[in-house]
Amino acid sequence: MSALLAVLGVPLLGAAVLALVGHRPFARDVNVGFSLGTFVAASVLTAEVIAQGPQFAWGQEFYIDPLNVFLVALTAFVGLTTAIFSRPYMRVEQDHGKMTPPRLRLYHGMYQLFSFTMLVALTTNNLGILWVAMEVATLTTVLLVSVYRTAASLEAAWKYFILCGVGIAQALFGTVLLYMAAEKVLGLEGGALLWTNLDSVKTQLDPNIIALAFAFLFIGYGTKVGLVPLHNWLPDAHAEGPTPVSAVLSGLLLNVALYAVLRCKVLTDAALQSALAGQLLMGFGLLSVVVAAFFLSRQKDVKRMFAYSSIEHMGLIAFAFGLGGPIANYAGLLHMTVHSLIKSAIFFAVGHAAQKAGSQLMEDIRGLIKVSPTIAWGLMLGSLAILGMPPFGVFASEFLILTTAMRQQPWATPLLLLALGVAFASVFRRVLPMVFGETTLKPLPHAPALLPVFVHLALGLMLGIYIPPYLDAWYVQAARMLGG
Amino acid sequence: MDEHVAPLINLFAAGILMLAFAMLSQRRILTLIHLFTLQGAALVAATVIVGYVTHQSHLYVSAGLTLALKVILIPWLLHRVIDRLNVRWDVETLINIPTTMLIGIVLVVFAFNLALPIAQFSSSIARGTLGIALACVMLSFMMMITRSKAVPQVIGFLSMENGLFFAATSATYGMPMVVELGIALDVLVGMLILGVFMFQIREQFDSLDISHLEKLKED
Amino acid sequence: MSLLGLTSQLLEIMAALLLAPLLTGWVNQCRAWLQNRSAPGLLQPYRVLHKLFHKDSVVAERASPLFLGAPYIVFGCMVLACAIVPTLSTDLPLAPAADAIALVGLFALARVFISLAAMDVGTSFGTLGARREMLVGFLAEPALLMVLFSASMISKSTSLTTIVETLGHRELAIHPSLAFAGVAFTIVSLAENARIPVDNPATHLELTMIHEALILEYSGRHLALVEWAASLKLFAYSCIGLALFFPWGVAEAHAPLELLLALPVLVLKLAIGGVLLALLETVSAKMRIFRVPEFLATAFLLAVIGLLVHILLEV
Amino acid sequence: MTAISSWIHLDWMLLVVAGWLLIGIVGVIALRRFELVASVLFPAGGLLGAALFGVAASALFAGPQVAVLALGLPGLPFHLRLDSLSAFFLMVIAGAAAGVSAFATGYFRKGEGTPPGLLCLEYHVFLASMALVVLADDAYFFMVTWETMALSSFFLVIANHRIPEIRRAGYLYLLVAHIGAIGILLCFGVLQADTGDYTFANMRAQQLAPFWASTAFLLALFGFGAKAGVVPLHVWLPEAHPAAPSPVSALMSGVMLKTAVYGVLRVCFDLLHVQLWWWGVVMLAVGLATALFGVVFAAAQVDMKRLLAYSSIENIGLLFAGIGLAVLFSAYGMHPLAALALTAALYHVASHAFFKSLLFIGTGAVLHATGERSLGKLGGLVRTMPWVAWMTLVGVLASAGLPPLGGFVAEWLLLQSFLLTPGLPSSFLNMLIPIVAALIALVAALSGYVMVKFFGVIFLGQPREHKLLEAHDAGTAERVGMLWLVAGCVALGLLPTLFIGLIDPVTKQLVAAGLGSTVAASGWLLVPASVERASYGPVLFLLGVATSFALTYLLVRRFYHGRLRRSAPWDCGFQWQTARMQDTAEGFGQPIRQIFEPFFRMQRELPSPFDEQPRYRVSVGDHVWHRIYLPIGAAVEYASKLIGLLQRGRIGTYLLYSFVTLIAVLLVVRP
Repeated sequence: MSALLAVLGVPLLGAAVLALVGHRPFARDVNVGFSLGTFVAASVLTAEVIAQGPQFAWGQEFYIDPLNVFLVALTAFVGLTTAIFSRPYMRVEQDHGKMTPPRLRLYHGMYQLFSFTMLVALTTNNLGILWVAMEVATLTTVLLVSVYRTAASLEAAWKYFILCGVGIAQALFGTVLLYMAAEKVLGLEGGALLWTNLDSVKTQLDPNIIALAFAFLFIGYGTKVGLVPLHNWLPDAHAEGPTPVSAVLSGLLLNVALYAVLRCKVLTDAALQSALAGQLLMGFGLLSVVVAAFFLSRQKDVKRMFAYSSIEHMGLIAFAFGLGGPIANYAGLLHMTVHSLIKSAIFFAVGHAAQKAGSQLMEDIRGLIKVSPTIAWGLMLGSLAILGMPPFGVFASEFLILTTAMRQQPWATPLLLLALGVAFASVFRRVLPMVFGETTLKPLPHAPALLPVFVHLALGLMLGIYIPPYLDAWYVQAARMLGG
Repeated sequence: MDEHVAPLINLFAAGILMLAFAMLSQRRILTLIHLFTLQGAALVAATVIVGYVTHQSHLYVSAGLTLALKVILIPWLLHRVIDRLNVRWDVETLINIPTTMLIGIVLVVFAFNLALPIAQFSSSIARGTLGIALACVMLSFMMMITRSKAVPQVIGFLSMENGLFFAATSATYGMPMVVELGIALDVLVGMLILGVFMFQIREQFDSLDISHLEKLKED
Repeated sequence: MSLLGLTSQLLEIMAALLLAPLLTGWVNQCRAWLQNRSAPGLLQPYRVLHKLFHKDSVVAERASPLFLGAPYIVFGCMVLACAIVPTLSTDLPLAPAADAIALVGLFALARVFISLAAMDVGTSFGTLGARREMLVGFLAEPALLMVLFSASMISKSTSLTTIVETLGHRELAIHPSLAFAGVAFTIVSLAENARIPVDNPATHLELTMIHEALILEYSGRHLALVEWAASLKLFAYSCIGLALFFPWGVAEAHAPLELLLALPVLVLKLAIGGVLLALLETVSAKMRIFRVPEFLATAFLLAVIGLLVHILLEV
Repeated sequence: MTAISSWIHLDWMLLVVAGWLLIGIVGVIALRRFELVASVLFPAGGLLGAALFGVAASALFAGPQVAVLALGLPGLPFHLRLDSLSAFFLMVIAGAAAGVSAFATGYFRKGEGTPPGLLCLEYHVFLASMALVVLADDAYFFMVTWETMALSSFFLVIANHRIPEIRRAGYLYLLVAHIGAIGILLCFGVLQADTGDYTFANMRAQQLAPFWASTAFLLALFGFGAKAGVVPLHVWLPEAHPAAPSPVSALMSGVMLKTAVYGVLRVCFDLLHVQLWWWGVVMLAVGLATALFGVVFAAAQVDMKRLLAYSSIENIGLLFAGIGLAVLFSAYGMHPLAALALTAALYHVASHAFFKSLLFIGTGAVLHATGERSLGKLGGLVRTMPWVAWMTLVGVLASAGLPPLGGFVAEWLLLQSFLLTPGLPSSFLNMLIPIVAALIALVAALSGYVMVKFFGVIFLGQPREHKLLEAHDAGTAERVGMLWLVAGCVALGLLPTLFIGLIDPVTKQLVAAGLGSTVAASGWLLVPASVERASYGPVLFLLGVATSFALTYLLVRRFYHGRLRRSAPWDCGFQWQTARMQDTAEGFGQPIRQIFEPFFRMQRELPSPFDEQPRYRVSVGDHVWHRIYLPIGAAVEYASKLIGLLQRGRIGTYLLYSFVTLIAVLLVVRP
């Protein structure tokens, strides 16, 4: 109980403190301190959940079970490493004059608030609060994306706000319908919005309302996940914001949105007794993988390219959860974890590389390996990992997804083969000259913080070769919870 | 008492739908804001009546909140923005008004058709309102698509929030208090941020036309 | 390794060594008569060999040991080839060392070494000759292989001794596949032994010479060995022809008496063969070098058709 | 750990693999210290390779051994299995790797692009992953080692990454390898037959319907074909192998291509139990097309390493044809003949591994000494680099398939398997056999042509560049490496009965029949069926040629004399010979370009009569690249341009997309 209090309290307190003192030079370290606090609390919470199983807090308002506890731990961990990365990054940005003290204050404050909202969204049991938390997360990231005040970041923030606002409004309508269906079964004061109550009574819910509700929820949270027809805001938002924001957006916010969709899928599967939810996820997932793959080859901006790669991976994860079955769910959860680790590592490396070259265009970043081998190897290994080369974890989950898909949905595999091939060709064609070859770059004034990059890559490598038993038990429990 | 309350709620629901239609086809920005305020008022009235009928005290609180937000604060903010940015021009739309109206009608029919099977089961007294709420959401969605200026787009977004709020109150006697508060807070903060953005867009592009916001694209 | 086997093997090698220059001399004589010129003596090749062995061997400064060793290797290969092909008797201890495919490999080994030696000194004629020799080689070798295949398909074995025995004892059944193989074989042997349609043995004309260009740089004993190897090669090819298409009169393993009879029969057959070869050469004219691939391609196709005909009709 | 004495072969092999990885890590630590890396680490790698060779040879006859590593996915730890097939391939890998590692000690003297320590790591990870690929016994471990092999060889290929062509070659290589790997992954997906259990043991037990079995076979052929360089998927091979440093291209050509052959054998014979005959015909067709394509292109090359790369494509074609024949026979249940064809293919695997590695490190020594790779700038090196020249000659003779050496034995066995067929049931196949035999004979003869061109233009004749005169011969370490491989080629040539005895357990495992018993009975002679039918005695053959060589040499010395006079070359009396008067590489390949015109995509630049500096230039292109790969690239570009229209930047259109999707989903969901 107290661990959850700490997990939520620390970032909130951090947001308040940093709102006051965010513009000071030591604010960076305070930010790291608070993130460290959150991570410690999260790991304590995780230990508790492993020991005693799922637990409630504050009278069923908050509910921790294997599915969301590993996301909480992941969010806290990536939050910490991004905070560490943003220390030197922000100092360099300040030297370049792109970050003024007031903007720094806004950045640090919003950063902590953003991690608070994500943690609330993950741990809450109340679907309404989940929606509110997602809405506040959108608001904070809109401010974070527009922190540079350039025309492009303004445009990106505006589109991000409008598109996600509309998307989340659909989700609200879906929640209302869900509440309506639940109220019929649980009665007026039955706490109809609490997921555990819904979960216990999910077979008696009215299929028609639940189908409509899932449609709205899927479109709503699907916009936040970045599935293809609804993805247009993602590349602009991830590319124009400061790199720590892109890392956190790509790494964590997409996972939280997909977590919300999964919560609803569990209810819909039981209520409809049909695989409609799975088919929707699979269809949109496959569409996202194929379309995002073809987007990749014409990119000029490195962060925009990796944003499209995030769309592709979220599509693959959605396809995995759409497949259903214990192995596919397991693979989906594993892919979620490894994707956030590796994608944030890539954004760290790309951040430093872009700072060295003074621009995010890939033509200007050449021959990194001669100027700073560590960044170069970070970027090369990261992009190889994200493209699904073993021995990294992304390959492990892709292996499971492709082999199960081969027998359950054989028609999908040629499309997947095409998409993965095109994606590999496009991304690698851009990354190779960036890392190897002649260089025009100048060294960085401040030593880049590459510890996070290589810690993430090591974890990704570990997940590819050896998955510790307790982590595996987690995934299996969570997969069973998803109707495995 | 209940039998003649349902038509009253249906009346207000029809009112909200009519206002959504009117906003869709409105050219002038000032009248657009007035229509939005009227829609807020209708929503407040509907919530009060539902609250009165179902003796749900927290509905009064949310009605008060909506009144404060959607009828007083946000229209005042919009007026301030329009005065400061001296926005006086007419609202030209991408496709002409008759076609938008036609599409609007098709959407309403679709929304009703969609909500029909659900309406029978809903226990609340106002069965038909769900279809209307859905229609209002779709219409405001249409409005956002067809408008090419920042302010009308924001108003479309807010009228969509109205539709959702109406669905929450009418279909399910209102969501739990903490959720209502959260939604209201979100809308308010959203509005603040949009206001700030409008100032920046105006300062960056010295016009609120969204066509300037088209540089981030695939060449 | 019976004593008889050993004697027949040695007899065969000695016969090959002695009869080969004689055969070349005889063919040159027939050609001269057919072109009504007065022919050089029958033993002229021996005198040439003797003269060359006596002279010093003049070698280019930049020639490598490969250049000096190649004549011996080529000569050794040709001697082994003649030892393997059953001309006098089929009881040959060396026969199991190589069957039909290995024989083709042996000729290929000799061709590769003589080409490398030609390229070693680095003159334009040497490389030209090597390129043309390899061009002729890479088309003739598979054709020869296909000819041997059709023969071994009939006799269910690729070992030359078994082929000769089976073909020799069958009653006079006419095998259509052997007819195709025969035509293909004559074309291949003309190309391999640098006879008229493909290359003129007597000329040094840059445009036409293939075999002569290879051995341009040799002199003295090396030239003697190479010339002798060339005549041995002609002898080996004609023996293969006789073994495949006219196998009668070759001694069996168990009959020592026939060994003595086999020698005159062989000489008679070779004489007739020499006349036919001379006749063929005087009738046809030298081809342009880039018509040779089509000429050899027809041989290759004929051999393959022979094989197909065998599978279709005979099995 | 169990007592060292009771370690089974598999444990020793894992020890060697661990040793390689350790050497790699030590290499990274000592990143910039050349002498440590060159004089300590690489020889240690070579010794470990030799040790592995011994262990693998002894493991051939031991029964299959299984082990499980703790790593891997939870439900699926890494399974390892050592049966005779993997032992044989391990022997080939270790044998070639030992020689190449010895050569590499001398080669990596000066640091090229990447620091030598890093090269040492990548090199030894490459070796370790190849060894593990052959030992893997479940789909996941196989895929992990398979792509680690591709990844480590990619980093080796772009060792000196400053040159754009090398980066382009590396990119193309990894792209085709990755797409091939996805193909293999899908094949394993089919093989696991939805049981979710990815171990090979489970896959063996599955009875797949013919449709699924054929899909698995075609996917495996695509996946492994992409790695082996089968014709439509070969475009990366002539780019990547020459770009890599020579010891690496030796390993890639000689050994890495064999892992693809191992993969095909493992899937076809072991996991799928060969069900349909048309698989064999497909493999035969693909193999022959690759062989003919490879050898014809090899003849037209002007870069020595590209020439060898195309010759590797040709040998892979022959291998696939041999395996195709074995599949055809075993589909009809003719196991002894399948064993003969399979023995031919496996023998060619071993001899190609040795002679191709030898040729590549030979070119490595030449490149090291002269810095030149194009044949137009070499020549006359036999005088300045005798050791390298004579050892490369052995490789050339073996590669051309000439009798006393290993190349000929494999070719002989393959042609025998055509001849000994009593007749396949379907008449159409009977027609096929002679045509296939004819093509194989043509390819073998052409490979002789290519090898004469390769050796003649590089080592013989006059040096075409002045600096070739100062070319220094190979160092001692390089000579040791080459001598090991030469010994391998000669042993494979002269002792076929010994090596066929080693191959026998493999064919018994795959097609339940072996050649071992009949061959062992006839001692020196290689007799597949009976002496009357066919026999080939390489030792007797060599003795025959050697004795006649010695006899003539002595008799001539005895009866006549041995006097030798050196003078200017005769050349029909023309004194002013220059190096340019020799045949160039283009010239030597000209007849082949003329005869096989349709194979090439030639652009000729002929000078007009009015040119001041007339220039004649012919560029030989590859139809496959222009007809298949460029259109695919253009299609992807066009598709991405179309999809790019989705993101035109107008917020109105984005909202419209979201609205239309909402309506669509609602229609789908409508009760």
